[in-house]
Amino acid sequence: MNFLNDPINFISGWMRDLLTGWGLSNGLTTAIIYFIGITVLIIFAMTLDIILVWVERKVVARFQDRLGPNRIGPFGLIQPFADIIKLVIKEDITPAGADKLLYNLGPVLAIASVIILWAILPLSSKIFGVDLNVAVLYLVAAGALGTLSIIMGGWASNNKYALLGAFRMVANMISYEIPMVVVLLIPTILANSMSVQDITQAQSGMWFAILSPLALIIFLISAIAELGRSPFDLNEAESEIVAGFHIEYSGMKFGLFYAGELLHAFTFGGFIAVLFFGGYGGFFGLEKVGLFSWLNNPFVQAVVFLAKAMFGYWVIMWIKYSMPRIRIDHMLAFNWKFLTPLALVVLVNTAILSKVLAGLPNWGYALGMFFSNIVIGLITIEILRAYGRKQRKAEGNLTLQSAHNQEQAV
Amino acid sequence: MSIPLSWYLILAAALFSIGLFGVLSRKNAIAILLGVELMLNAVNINLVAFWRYTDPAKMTGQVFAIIVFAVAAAEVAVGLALIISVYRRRNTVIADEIDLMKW
Amino acid sequence: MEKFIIWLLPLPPLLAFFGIILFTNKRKALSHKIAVGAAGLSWLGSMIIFIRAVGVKEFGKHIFGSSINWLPTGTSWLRIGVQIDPLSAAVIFFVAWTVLAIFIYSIGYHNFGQPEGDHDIAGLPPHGAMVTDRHGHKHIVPSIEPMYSRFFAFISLFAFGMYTLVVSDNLLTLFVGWEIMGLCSYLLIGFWFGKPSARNAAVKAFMTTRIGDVFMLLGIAFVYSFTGSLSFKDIFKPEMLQALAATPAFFGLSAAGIIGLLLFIGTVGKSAQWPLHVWLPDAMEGPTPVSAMIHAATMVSAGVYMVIRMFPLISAGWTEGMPLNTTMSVIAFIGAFTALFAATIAVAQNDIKRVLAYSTISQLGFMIAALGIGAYVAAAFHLVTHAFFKALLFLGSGSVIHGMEHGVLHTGGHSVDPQDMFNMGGLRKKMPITFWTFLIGGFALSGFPIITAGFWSKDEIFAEAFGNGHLLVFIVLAAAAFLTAFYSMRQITLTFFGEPRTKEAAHAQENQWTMTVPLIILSVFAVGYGWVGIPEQFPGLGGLIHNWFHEFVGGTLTKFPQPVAFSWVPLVTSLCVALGGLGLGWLVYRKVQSPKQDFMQITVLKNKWYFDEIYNFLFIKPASWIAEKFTSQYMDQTVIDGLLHSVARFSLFLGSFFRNKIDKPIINELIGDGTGKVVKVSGSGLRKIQAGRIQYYMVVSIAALVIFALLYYFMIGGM
Amino acid sequence: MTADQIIFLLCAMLILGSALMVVITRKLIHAALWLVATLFGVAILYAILQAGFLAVVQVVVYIGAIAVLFIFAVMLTRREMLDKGVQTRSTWWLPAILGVLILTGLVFIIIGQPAFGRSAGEIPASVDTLRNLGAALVSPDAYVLPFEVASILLLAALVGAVYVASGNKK
Repeated sequence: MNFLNDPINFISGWMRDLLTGWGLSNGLTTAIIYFIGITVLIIFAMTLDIILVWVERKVVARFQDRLGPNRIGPFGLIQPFADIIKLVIKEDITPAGADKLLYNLGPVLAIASVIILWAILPLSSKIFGVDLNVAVLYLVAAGALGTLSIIMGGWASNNKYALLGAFRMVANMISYEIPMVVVLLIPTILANSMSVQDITQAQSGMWFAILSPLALIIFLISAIAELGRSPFDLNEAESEIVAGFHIEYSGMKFGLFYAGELLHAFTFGGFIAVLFFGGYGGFFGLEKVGLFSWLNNPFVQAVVFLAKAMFGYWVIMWIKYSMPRIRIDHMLAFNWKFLTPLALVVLVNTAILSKVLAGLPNWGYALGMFFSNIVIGLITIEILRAYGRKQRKAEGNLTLQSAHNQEQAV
Repeated sequence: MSIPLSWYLILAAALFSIGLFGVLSRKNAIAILLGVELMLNAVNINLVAFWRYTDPAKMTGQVFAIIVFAVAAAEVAVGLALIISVYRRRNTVIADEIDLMKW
Repeated sequence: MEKFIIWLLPLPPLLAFFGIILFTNKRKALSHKIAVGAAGLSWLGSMIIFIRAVGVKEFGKHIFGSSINWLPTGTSWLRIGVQIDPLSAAVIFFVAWTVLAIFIYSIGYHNFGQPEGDHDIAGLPPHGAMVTDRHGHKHIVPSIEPMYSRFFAFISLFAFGMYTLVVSDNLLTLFVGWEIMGLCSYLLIGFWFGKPSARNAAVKAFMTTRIGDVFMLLGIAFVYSFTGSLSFKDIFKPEMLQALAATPAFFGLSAAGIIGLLLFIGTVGKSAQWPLHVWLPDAMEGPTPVSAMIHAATMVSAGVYMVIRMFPLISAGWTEGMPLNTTMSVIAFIGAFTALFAATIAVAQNDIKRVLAYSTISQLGFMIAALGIGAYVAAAFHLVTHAFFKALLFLGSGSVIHGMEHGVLHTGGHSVDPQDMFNMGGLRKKMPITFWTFLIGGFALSGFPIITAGFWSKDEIFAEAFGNGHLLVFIVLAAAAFLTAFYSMRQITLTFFGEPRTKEAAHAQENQWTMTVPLIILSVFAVGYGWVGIPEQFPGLGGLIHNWFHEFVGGTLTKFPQPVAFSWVPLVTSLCVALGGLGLGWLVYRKVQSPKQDFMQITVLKNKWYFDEIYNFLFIKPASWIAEKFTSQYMDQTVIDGLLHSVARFSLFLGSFFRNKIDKPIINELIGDGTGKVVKVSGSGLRKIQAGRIQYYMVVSIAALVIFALLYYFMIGGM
Repeated sequence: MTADQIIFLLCAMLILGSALMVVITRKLIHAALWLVATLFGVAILYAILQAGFLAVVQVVVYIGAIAVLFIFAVMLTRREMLDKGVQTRSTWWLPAILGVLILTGLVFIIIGQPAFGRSAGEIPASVDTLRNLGAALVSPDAYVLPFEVASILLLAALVGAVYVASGNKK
């Protein structure tokens, strides 16, 4: 087990020998090693975050048909640092009557809830925080922390708009958690385990996205809602409640929120990759082939994973900057009346088929699952169109009616 | 695992009595529910501790804990709904003021 | 056959009474026809019975009689029945005749056929009616009695009473008849209840007779308790009489003596003997036929009849010639004394009817005295003869008064009293029939020798008294006889002889036939009946007519009473006494015109020896004192009312005590409000527990839990 | 004192301390947030007890849902004077005494029982608690019935809460 194929264990083993050598008790050494590991992971995440700031601004510009930051440093690479310095320099104002403790705790929790996620993010088969057997649930749990941070932020800033924004954001996140959890069950069923590593291994044959594309779509939508971005980013809706819950925050606290949000987006991109696009593996059996055995190298797997994650992140940004904002009651209605039932149907369908089609060879199994999803999709579209037609007819004769009335009135 | 079972039980007992104190001494109805939550968690600790220290193979303790989760969630949901509807009608959540069946 | 008729004898008058009262009291003619008819029927029945009885030989032995069970008294029955023996036959004879005569007489007396009175009101004697005759003259005519039929109803009831008394075979129905007659005397004396004097007289009569009746009832009760039966057959059994005479009772008298005395007191009351005589003179307030029938013929004689009937009981243990036993001596004394006493008062009376009343009392005294000395037959004989001539005298005085009223109406002088003899005088020319019948009656009363019946019966009594050696009684009776003769002659001369002293007397007229015919009938008997009882040894007439009466009536006794030996002394005394009295009376009163000239008006006698005042003083005043002062004032108001008031006050006090001391403070405050307060306090206290504070409940329950745990731990032993 | 004992004690202090703060702090929001801290402590405890699934479920269910509900409830029933006055009832000392008594009683009992003294046995590697738990929850002979009943209970609570809280103004 050398550095290349199992870096973490290698390093931890080395460190353990070092510390025990220094006469520390066994428990203490493991504690220190764990500590060091965690700090390294966090530092990696934060640096990634800075890069993301730049990526975000560049990609958004490209979407909006503009260049994006290119003044500071080549291609504006230094722009993030400039932003950070700007935020740091800004005066840190705490509103009067604000709940000091909560006000400061808000942004910290925001970042914390994201970094916690990185514990289970499988960079590669060897490089990962911890292989929890309940990783999928852990993902949802982390979401809960996010909610708390938003509530604290909204509440503590003693500002009606902040509170309202927080309320809406929380309502939104909680309601979209339901379809997300249901949909998360599908990879669990397919991989027969909630551990992220198992799921990735399971996808080496066939990506889950192919087995249940609908699950992917629903997960994507609920993830975006969870992040509070683009179609669902009502908290920053300038037109409605100025800047949402972090209205009173300025300076580095706002920076933390902003960074937290970006990292959160990227992390969800990563999870989409892990759950549906095979994560660091998923080469359709390619890595077993001798030629491509280097694909099993942890670092290569890490690069593959990060690429997929970036692709996921890109998709999220793509949706963010191209979709108009949805009204809060439409959003909630969409979730409860459309998304949750659809998710349940897909779950049931996957559960049943996974047992029924178990006997088939791999491609037959995949084909059956794929087609079932297509069928469900078509049916839902049909229902939607019927519903829409009825709605339009009702509005239609309404308008006819009103016109008619006006004639008579005249 | 050199932590004796009694530690967990004592911890649970302490948490339980704190919860009890909370329930009995707080004026606000929601604070009472907080207290109840604490007591339920104390019970859960006991359950899991017993599961862990007696026979990890048999999942009785954990299943019971999950059931307690469900019940606690239901209880809080309904409790808070009631409190909110009382508040909406009586503009108060002080437990002592909600002492009449009809208003 | 006779038994059947005897039962029916009393019935007609009773039916007449009910008929008049219930149906015909509106129609006067019909009611008097019914009454007279009923009296006639009873008269016919009694005549049949009398003839039958006389026809029977030795009638004393087998008398007509029948009795029935009436009241169940435990094992045996009280038997009542009817019986006619020689005594009752003789009595029924004169009763029938007098009742019929008086019924007919009262038709005329009450002016039947006269017009209604102008302003007559029921309850007062009629005042006459204004009539205009053919020639247009207006003059007042006597008016008919407003309560005409009521009068006939009462006298029919009286007749029923008399018949039941005479006919009954036991003391009970005798007493029933006795009481009915008492009632009728009250009703008839108080007939004109409008007059206060009539009302008082009625009450007085009723009260005094009632006193006598009470003692009589005691006697009857004594007899019943002793013998167990009331019928005469049982009482007069020889062995029963011996037992009665033998057993000693109170006051040293034998049972028979006591019973005799008690029954005799009844007679004293009824026949107005000395102590209880006061009611008879006042009874004159009633109409004259009433006085005649009740206070002369029947009722008063009923008393004597009862004593004669009870003679065997009274003389139980006495045989002829023996000295009188105490009862008989008492009777004799009272009889003789009453005779003399009443005679003295009669002499001083001015009212024609009062004179006759006192003469009745004295003649009854004669009979009682005769019985007292054992002259059983003489008493019965005098009873019968006296009934006839006294009825005659009363009816005569009635027609005289009626005539005088006629005169008063005629002259209009209402102040003149038609009954006062000194307003009369010289009526012999105006009323010849009345004069002659009244003359016969008067001579019979005073015992005018040979002709009148009165002489024979009185002579019998003198003979018996002298013969049996009761000289004191003989002398007293002789004096009474002399006075009787004197006042009867006074009466006759004042009313009929001389000249009319007032205008009213001048206008007096003879009455119609309904009043004069009865007078004539009775005068015939007043004379004729005497000859039936002439003693055998009487010089001259002795043997002519067999002494039927003695032989017939004597039969009622078990031992036939021997007639006393004849002696001259009683005969001579009765002759000179009668003639002396009459002559003196005529001589004295020929000239007398006004009461002042009448020297006999001795105040003592006039005021009836002040007996009324004495009784008033002795009995009435104390009685009223007792009534007003003692009972009403003292007993009633102070004691009883006081008691009641104190009870009332006490109860008031009690009530207020309970209210203020017990009810309000204790029950209301302590218990009522107290419990209320306790409940309120405890309630408010306890309410806190249930005040809806959830945490309070939880604390309490957990505290209990902890305590029990501790208890369990410490008490029952540690874990 | 081994490492895990230290961790346990730290975790116990975290739990008890935040529990006390939940009960004592005046502002209700702080109480709710302290509750979150307690729940987080309990989650860690479950982790120590190697009940990973329960720990995460604790976080998801309790912190994610129930704590948020609490905070929502607190905000919905906001009224100015609410946090001003003394938050505890006037007779708070009675429950305190009761609590202490119960605590001492329980502790006394726990210490008294020798059986509670033993330390935990190692979980054999073969035993996969999560799988066993899953199986136990749905296998008919184990706890499928309570599981279903719990689901019905949750449904009923859901409907009930919505109905009551919506304050339908009919």
